[in-house]
This record gives sequence, structure tokens and C-alpha cells, in this order.
Amino acid sequence: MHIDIKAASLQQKRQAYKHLAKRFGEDRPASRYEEGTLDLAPETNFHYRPLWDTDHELYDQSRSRITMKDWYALRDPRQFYYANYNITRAGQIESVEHNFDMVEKRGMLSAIPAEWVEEISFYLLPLRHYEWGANMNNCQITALGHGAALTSPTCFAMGDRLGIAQLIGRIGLAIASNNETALNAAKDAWINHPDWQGVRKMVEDSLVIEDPMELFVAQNLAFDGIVYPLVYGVFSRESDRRGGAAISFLCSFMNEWFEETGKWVDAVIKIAAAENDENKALLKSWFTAWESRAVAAFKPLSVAVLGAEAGAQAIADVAATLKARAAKLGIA
Amino acid sequence: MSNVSITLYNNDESRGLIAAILKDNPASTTMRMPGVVKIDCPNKITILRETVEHELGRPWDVQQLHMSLVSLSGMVDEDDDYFTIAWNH
Amino acid sequence: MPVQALKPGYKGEVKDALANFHGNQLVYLHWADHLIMAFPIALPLPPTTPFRALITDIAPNAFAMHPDFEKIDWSTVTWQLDRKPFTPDLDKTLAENGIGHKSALVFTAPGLMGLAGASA
Amino acid sequence: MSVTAPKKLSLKERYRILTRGLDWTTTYQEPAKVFPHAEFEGIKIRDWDGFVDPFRLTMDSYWKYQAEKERKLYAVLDSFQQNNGQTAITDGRYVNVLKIFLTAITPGEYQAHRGFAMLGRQVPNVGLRIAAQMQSLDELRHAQTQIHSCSHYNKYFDGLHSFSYQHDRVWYLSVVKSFFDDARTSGPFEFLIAIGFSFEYVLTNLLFVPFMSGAAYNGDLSTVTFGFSAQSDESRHMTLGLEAIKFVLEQHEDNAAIVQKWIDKWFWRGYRILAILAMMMDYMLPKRIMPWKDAWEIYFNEAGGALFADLARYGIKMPSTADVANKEAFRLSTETMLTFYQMGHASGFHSWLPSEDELKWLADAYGPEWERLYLPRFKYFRELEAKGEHYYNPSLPQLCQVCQIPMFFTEPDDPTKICFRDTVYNGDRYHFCSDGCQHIFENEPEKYVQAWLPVHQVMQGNCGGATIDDVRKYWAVEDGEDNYDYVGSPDETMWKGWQADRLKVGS
Repeated sequence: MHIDIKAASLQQKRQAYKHLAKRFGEDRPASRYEEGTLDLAPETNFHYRPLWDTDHELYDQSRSRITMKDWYALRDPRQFYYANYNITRAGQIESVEHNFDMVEKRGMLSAIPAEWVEEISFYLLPLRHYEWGANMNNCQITALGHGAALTSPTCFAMGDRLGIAQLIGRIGLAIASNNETALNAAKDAWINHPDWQGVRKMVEDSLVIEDPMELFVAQNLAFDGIVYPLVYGVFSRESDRRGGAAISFLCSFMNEWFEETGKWVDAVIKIAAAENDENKALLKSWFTAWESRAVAAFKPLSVAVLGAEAGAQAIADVAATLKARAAKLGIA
Repeated sequence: MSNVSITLYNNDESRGLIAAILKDNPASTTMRMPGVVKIDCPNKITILRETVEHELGRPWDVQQLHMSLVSLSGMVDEDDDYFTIAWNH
Repeated sequence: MPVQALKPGYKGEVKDALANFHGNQLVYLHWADHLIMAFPIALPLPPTTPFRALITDIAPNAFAMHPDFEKIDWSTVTWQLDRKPFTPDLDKTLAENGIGHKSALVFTAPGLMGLAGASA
Repeated sequence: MSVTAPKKLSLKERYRILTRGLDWTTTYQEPAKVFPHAEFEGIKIRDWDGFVDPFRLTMDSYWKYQAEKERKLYAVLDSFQQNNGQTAITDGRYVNVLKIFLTAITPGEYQAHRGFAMLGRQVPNVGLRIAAQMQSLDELRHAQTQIHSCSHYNKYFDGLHSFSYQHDRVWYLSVVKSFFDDARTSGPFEFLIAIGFSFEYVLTNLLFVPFMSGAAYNGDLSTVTFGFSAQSDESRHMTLGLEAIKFVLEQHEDNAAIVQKWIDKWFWRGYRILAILAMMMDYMLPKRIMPWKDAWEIYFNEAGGALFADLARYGIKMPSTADVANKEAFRLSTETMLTFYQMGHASGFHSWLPSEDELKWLADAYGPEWERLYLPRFKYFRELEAKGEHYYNPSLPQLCQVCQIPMFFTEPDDPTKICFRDTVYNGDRYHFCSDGCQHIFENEPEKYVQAWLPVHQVMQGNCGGATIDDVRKYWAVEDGEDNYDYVGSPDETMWKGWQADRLKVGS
């Protein structure tokens, strides 16, 4: 019935919300990413100072030393808004489920040599606590970062890191026939094993970083830029060689995720660095400091898994790749 | 004793769920509004996976309730085989 | 009772301090039993405003829509200042009448009970 | 390590292992530095592990169910746009409820998103943090789906174009903004009780269920779909709010007094916001679903009554001001509507007088006292309109210092007298619309003296200038388009054009 109205009288009065028309011109319809993200966070006329932070307004650019003329320049190249984010992840998780099913049906885990299962439990399972730290850090940026262009994807990253932590947890359950033993041992290693203490200290130190952009660089570029290529790249290849290909298979989401998420992390840092020289210098100093922490922290693990020489080489290679990546972003 | 309540979409997916609730909670009453059905019951509503599966004629995971649920009032308990809403007074 | 804040000395800006009104003070004005004008009104006025100006200048603009307005006998009108009975000196200023920043004045015109006698 | 036949894990066990096991007690950094907000509010927690997870969603299930909800929702939105669903609503007037929704509620969803992120980081219990994080994601969903649902309406109707910009500036939107600013600037437990308990559990059923049912009744498939879809998340949120309050109350008997103070405060602040919802339900839906007072009876007195009976064992009582809300139930929507009607020149949406049929519906719903008090006002406004003299109040309203609503509320026991309350703090006088708002101020005066009261800001010259034109520009309210009466508006002209074309096609 309603579609009978002739087209002439259904002339649109405007193509987009005005804040988007102001950015892109009156005649351009906006994407759902743009509608759901740009200029979304409150900017002015706040009522009360936070009881937990009298020195700042509720939303306050000065929580970071990074300055931006427009915080909405920090766009997400994936153009994630809630719906396409969840739909993307749900699709990926369906593959993960298939992988778990296949590994279970074919008894692939019982085919892994026992000593390598021990090794996997030692290097992989404690990382769920690392992911939990990453979850908290992205949550913190979501709470205190400036502009929805930055804080919406950090919220998605927060969810991702919980998801990855739980995926590692599921691997821990799977290799122990659904007993908690392997996960409990991994937690003990995280708390007590000397090889893990550099990582745990680094993570705990990151939990008290105050500047949301420093936290972004530390967690999402410096830490992840070492952990992911090392563990899900180098260690996985080692796992394949030693009969643990099933584990690499179960971790394929992590590689896929790191590649996708890295594009967003790079975009944010590249734009912030290009904004002004002060930003560039700050980002560089944060990156340098936290990257060297991450390299030092993961070296004992690399050595433990790969041996002294190969372990040192692997961490050096991963660090070199990360530095090259930072150079491309203008902060090396 | 007070009523607990659950509000569900009024659509085909929820139909089996609503039928199961009414079967397992004979004291319940329903209020229909455009788009939704509100079910009230003194003190407790129990949703049993088995009954829902029987009504739907297919397997049903308790967490699929999230796809039909619009609102509820009462304390929730959820496990593999049941979902309950209850008051403790 | 003080607020409980993370650090001692919690303090924020008093946004409506007198000094922020460029020489004006705020006065609120309401005509009782005439609620068709739905709310008391806010007025920024110099403290030197003669009280009489409320009757001669401000009230007509704010309240003349009401059919009762022209029936008001101002000589019988009673006033409240911040919820207490108050007798203004019409020839003195707001300040001289003791009307401070953000004081609320309510006046009642005896015998006028609004539309249909329903305080409307 | 040998791999044997896997043991079966129940939903509860699996969830516990995959979530509770994630946390550890930090030793390189003091826990008090990692969770600095945990204690300053004075809430005493003996055992953080005592928190019971309300729903046991792992992230993979969350993605799965939420993706399914989103696929369904966006399929409806796409179809709505392609089929020009905006032409199938009951009346063009209806869109004004969406204008209020998008400018008032949607930015509130965004604030809740950020606030739950804060909670999701700051509370030293992993289960509570995860539930808060999922709620943070959900609230972002609600903000975005509402923007997407209204996007198509914005292409045709006025008043939707600048929602987030206006939320920071326009006078009546300051009511909602101050509510969320208040909650967000509080500590974690107060935030949880403000939003998770008082707002979500006690009040938002009113917002979403009968109101969204009203959207369905008025042919707005777009809104009803996002509304119910959002509410399905809310049931998770409400359960979080309830578990959280039980947790806090069970941890230490000293907590009850603090919690009761917060319940009283946040019930009242939330209820005051619902005044605009009452107006939307009783005056703005072309086809009505139920009067405000019935919705209040079902969703507050019945559901809330059961809830507070359940909390009685902790010594928690009904909010102290609930009886005032009940006394106001028959007049809340009308007092609010009469204010917006005369502030139409300064609003971003249209208002209008109810028709004779609608007045009869209201009189039937609200009874003889309502007729005696309010029919004369409607009658007089109608007479003025007939003479071409629509009444727009030439003055700016006095606002309540706490809820920031114009002081139009009447005495609880005398609907013919404006309810004035005031107090002097640090030499300045502050005014309130109610005992509820006055008590909130007196509990934390240092906080509420900071309120950004829109009328006062206009008078300080901070809103674009001294004339109404200047201020409307500052608000991004397009004069002659967004504001004034629906009758004679561009929206009405467009709507009538669609109807005329439809008749032509039909004949």
C-alpha cells in the first residue's frame, strides 16, 4: 500500500545526519560505520567533575598527551560498528568450532607427543592471562580514551581479547580431557615460573599506565607486535615440526585476528604520528620503551621453547619486523 | 508471594517456548501486547529444556532463550537443562 | 554530608555564581494559581532594578496572556520571597528589598483562581 | 600427559573455568593501584569471589547470539528503507517520539557504554568485570542501532539531524545528560546501582516494553525491531544489576545504608527522566497502547513491589519517594506536555494539542480530577489557536538544580500549587522541584553546585547570544522546521502530500 506513493513526493530532504554532512558534503549518504561512530561522544558542557578524577572533565582530551585537532581522524580501516563486528567474529568462531570438532573427532590431540604437550601447555596456556591483561587495557582505553572513533574499536578489541583468552582456555581444557589441571598448571607458571615473570611484570606495569594513548601503543603495538608473531608464528611452526600441528590449527583464529587488527592499530598510530611532531616524538618514545620491555620479557620463553641460539634469533627477528612496522608508521 | 514475569517476542520462534512455559507453569497468566507476550506467575517460572524441545520438535539450547527474551522480573538461575526466574520471599 | 571522592578536596566550579552573570542577578517569578503558564520563570536583572518594574514591565510580558491578568489589583497582591511572606517596597530596588541572587518570588492575586477556578 | 575421554562440563563449570580462572592477584603492582576505584565509596567487600555471575555467556556464545540478533535487525532495517516504511506509520506526528528518543536516549546509551567500560576495568572481580564489559558492548550496540534505525527517518523528517550535538547543548536534553554525567562521575558501585539496578531493573521496562509495543502499534517496524532487540540485552543487564545489588548487600551489613541512599537517589533521578516518556505515551503516540499510569502500575508497583519485597531481608526498603511518584501518576504526562506545548518555539520537535477523541481517552484514563484541572487549559489553548494565537511562553523557565527539569511539578498533595523547595549552601541559594531532588543535593552539595543549567548558561551568554534566534542556532534547532506546532510544519506538509498521493493512486 505505502509503496504506491509516487517517487516524486518521496524526495529526500537530506542525505545524512548534519555532523556527517558537515564532514563529507550535503549530497553524500553516510555509511553505517560513519553514522555509528563519528562525533558520537559528548564533547562539551559537562555537569560534574568525576569523583574519581577531579583534575579532568568526564570526557577530556587532556587525559592523553597526544593532541589531535580532530580525534575522529583516527578511523578504523575495517569500518567496524557493532553489527558487522559481531557478524565477522561469529563467522570466524564458526570456523574455530569446526576446527575443534575436527581435532576432537580425529583424536588429533592424543597424537601429539607427550613432551610437546607439556611444552605447549607451558608456552601457550599462560597467555590467557596475558590476553586478560590486554582485555583490561583495551577496556581502560574504552573508558578514558577520547572520541568514539578510537574507543569503539578498543571496545571491540576488549571483547576480542576475552574471546582469545577463552579460546586458549578451551585448548587447555581440550588437551587435559576437560580437566582444569593444565590450566591450573599454566596459571602457576604465570605466577611463579621465572621464564614468565618478565611478561607478567610487563603486563602488570601496563595496568597502571595513565595515558590512554601510551597504553594503546604499549599493548596493541609493542606487546602484541612481539607476542603474536613469536607465539602464533614461530612457536606454531615449531609445533608443526614436533607433531603439534593440531595446536596451530586451533590457533588459526589468532593469526587471522592479528593480521586484521594490526591494520587498525597501524592506522591509528600512523595518523596520530602524522598529526604533529610532538605526537611523533611521544609515540616513538613510548614505543621504544615498551617494545624493548616486550623483547626482554619474551626472550626467556623463546629460549625455553626453541633453545638458546634459535630462541635468541627468533626474538631478534620478531623485534626487527616490529621495528620495520613502526618505521612505516613514522615512529621508529 | 509476588509474581515473577517474563516477556517474550510474539513470533513463531517463541511460540514453542511460550507453550512450554504455560505447560510447566500452570498458574501463569498471559498478557498480549503488540509484538510481545508477558507471562506472569506467582513466585516462580521454570523453563525446562526438555519441554521446549518437545514443543519445538528439535534440540534447544537454554541460551537460545536470549533470542526470544524481551524482559523479565525475578532472580535468574540458568544451567544446561533449565532456566528459572524466582523470588525468594 | 560531604561527597566521598577518590582523593580529598573534591571541588568543582560553581557554575551559577553571581559573578558569572555580567552584573545581573537571577530572580525567579511565579504567579500562583495560574498554571496555564506552566512554570515559574527565570529573569536576569540588575540588582538595581526597582521592584515596581516587576509589575510594570516584566509581569505584562510574562503573564498577560491570561484573562485574569487585567483583573489583578496590585494593591491587594501578596508576595512570598523564598517561600516566606514578604512585603516589598515597590520603590526600592531588588537589592534594597533583600532579594538576593537566585531568589524566588511568588505572588498571589486574591480572588483570581485561574481558568474555571481550577488554578489554571 | 595422556589424553583420555573428555569429561562432560556443565554450562556453569565451563563458564567458571573459562572466566574466573583468568584473573590473578597482581604482585609487581599493588592491587590497590591496579583497581584504584574499588574502595573509595565506602562499600565493604569481604570476598570478591562471592559475586554470582548472572548469565554465563562466554565470548564465543556472545558473538554468536548477538550476530544472529543483528542479522535479523538489519534485515528489517534494510527492508524498511527499501520499501519506504516511513510512509506506513499511523501519522506523521508519530515521528516526534523518535526525535525525542534519538536526541535524549541514544546519547544516554552511549554514556552507558562508556560507563560500563569503566566498570569493566575497575571492579576487582572477574565475573563482574566481564558482565560489565558485555554490557558496555551492548550499550554501544543500542546507540548504533538506534542511530541506524532513525537514519532513514532523518532523510525525510526534521528534528533528527543533529542528535549528539544537541545532546550537549539543548535545554531539555540536559536533563538526560546530567543524569548520565552524574552516574558516570560516581564511583563504580554507585554507577552499578544507578544504571544497572535503579535504571535498568526498576525503570527501563517502562521505556522499552509498553513504549516499543506502541511503536509496533503505530506501524514503525524499524523502531519496534531495535527496541525489542535492545530489550533482550536489557534482560541480561537487569539481571546483572540485581545480582550486583545482592552481592553488595550480602558482603557487609554496613553496605545497606549506603545502598539505600543510592536507591533513593537513583530511583528519583530515573523517575524524573521518565516524565518525558509519560508525555510520549499519553500524548504523542497516534495510537496509544496504555496510559502512563497503567504502565507505572504494572512495571513499577507490581514488578518493583515484588523486587523490594525480595530485598526486604537485607533491610532495603522501597525508595523513599515512591509514594510521590504514585501521587503524580495521574498528572505527570499532562504537566510535562503542557510545558513542551508552550516551549514549542524552543524545542527540536513538534508539539500539538490533543484531539477531542484523545482528550476523552485521557479523561477516561485519568478521571474527574484530571478533567477538572486540565480540560480548562486545553480548552483555552484551543481557543487561542482558533484565533491564530498559539501560546508560546515568552519566558525561560526556572529549573530544578538537580533534575534540571523546569519547575512545573506540583505539590504531591496539591496539584494546584507549584512544588518549591530550596536550600542555601555556601551563601548561594539552590532550588528544587521536589523533596527527592532536594535530598539528593543535600547529600552531595559539592557535586550539584556544578550543574550546567541550560537556562542559566543562556543568561550568562554562553549559548550563542542573547536572542532566541542566537540560542536556537547554538542548539542547531532549525527555526520554522524543527520547532513549533506540528500543524503547519514542513513535516505535516510532507505527510499530507504522501496521503494525498496515496488516495490518488488508490482511486
